Amino acid sequence: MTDRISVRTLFFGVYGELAARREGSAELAADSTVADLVDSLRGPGGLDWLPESVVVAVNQNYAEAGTTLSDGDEVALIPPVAGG
Amino acid sequence: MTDRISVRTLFFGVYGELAARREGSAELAADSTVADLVDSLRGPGGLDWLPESVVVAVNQNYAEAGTTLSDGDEVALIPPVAGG
Amino acid sequence: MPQGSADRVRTWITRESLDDFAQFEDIVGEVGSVEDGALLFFQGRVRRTNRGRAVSRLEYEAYGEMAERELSAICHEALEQFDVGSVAAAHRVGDLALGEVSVAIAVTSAHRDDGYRASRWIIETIKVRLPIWKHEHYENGESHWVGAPTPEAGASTGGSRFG
Amino acid sequence: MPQGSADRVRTWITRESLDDFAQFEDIVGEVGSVEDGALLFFQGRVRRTNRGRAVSRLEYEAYGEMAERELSAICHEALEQFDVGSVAAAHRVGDLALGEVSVAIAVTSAHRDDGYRASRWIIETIKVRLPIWKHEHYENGESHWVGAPTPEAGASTGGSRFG
Repeated sequence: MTDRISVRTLFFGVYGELAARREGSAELAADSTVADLVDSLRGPGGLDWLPESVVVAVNQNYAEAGTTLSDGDEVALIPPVAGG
Repeated sequence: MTDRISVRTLFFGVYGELAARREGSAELAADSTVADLVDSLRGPGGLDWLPESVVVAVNQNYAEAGTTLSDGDEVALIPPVAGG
Repeated sequence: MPQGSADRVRTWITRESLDDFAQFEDIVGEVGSVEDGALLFFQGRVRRTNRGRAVSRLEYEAYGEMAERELSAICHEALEQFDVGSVAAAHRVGDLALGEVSVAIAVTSAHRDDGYRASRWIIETIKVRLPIWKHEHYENGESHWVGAPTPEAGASTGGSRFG
Repeated sequence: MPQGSADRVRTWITRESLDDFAQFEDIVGEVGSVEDGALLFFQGRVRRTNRGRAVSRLEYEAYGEMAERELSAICHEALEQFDVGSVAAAHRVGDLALGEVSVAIAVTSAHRDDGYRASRWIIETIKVRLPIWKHEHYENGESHWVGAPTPEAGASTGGSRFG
């Protein structure tokens, strides 16, 4: 039996609208990366509209695609920001 | 008998301090220019400290050395400005 | 006499109005000093016309805690990069009407050049880093998330890997 | 709807305090519009340290009527040169204490780049054109007209023609 981790997912701005949810959770294999999570979100019946280079924050810091996730992480999908 | 004109002279900032007066008047030949006035002010016992390129305003507009003066003009000697 | 960096920065994300100059005047009074010869105060406001469309109102959504942290980080970076005395910056979230202030930045500095440059750098950096999104509502009833790809464009690039 | 240039500029030279932000907030409310997405407010203040000397107070002398006209002319030129909505600018004269505001400039514009550039252009132009002189008084009791040649330097170039 493989070790699994669970992460909390957040969808902001237009992503929240397109995903029809602002929050969710995902189960992943241990040692999964940000890229693995995004791929699983894009999977069959999923968020196939997510752009190629989606910006992600892990625990409220901008993160690279290769960043390894840990159980309990908060992962936010960040559409193009438009403050100011 | 030559036509004469009379102009009002104003000395601002450090010029007022060095000239020991803020206002004065000068009598000049008709058709005198700004440069003629400045030369007469610099004359014997006069304001020999006036710099080579003194800035002058005639009737509250910056004026060139060659500007011809008229009777009753207000001529201000403008030291380096330092507003702001 | 020497002030720590923390004493010279104030930042916040808020649902309350930022329209009033007075709150920034008060902060500058607290964090500025008589060594500051210049104050630069910038306000971004909801403009009626954006890219040719008539805006009726705006909605700003923020990733709240991250936005607080990023805004503070940006202003502390400004204090390190520019010769400025103090920085105060705030960003609105929620519903904004036309003319309301969405972002305000006050910078004090010994010399004005540093103030102009720091103020400009802060607003430009906010626009690329602060996790805040703008939902524009138009007079014709439509709305748009500013900067978002259209759904078609999104679909055409979806499903592939990170670039 | 279209406003004349005169309706969008306010300038004055004054012995009264300019420290309060509120008077500029009021003016911007009068002359600005909902087409302005940016407001830039600049204050120049009396700084304690100038060129390494400890300033105790300042005295500004103005060529009153000419200063009024030049300040108005500068701001109208800004309105022509930059894409800005409104401009308000004021300059103090008389005695100023440390920390007091000597000059204040408010610019509103549709886009922030025009506001930053116009604000900066106005203060730089004020500094070269406005007929106002600054008499700095120092803590050691000395004083100096800023920008003035020293008496010795003046004497050495005096007596000759225009350059």
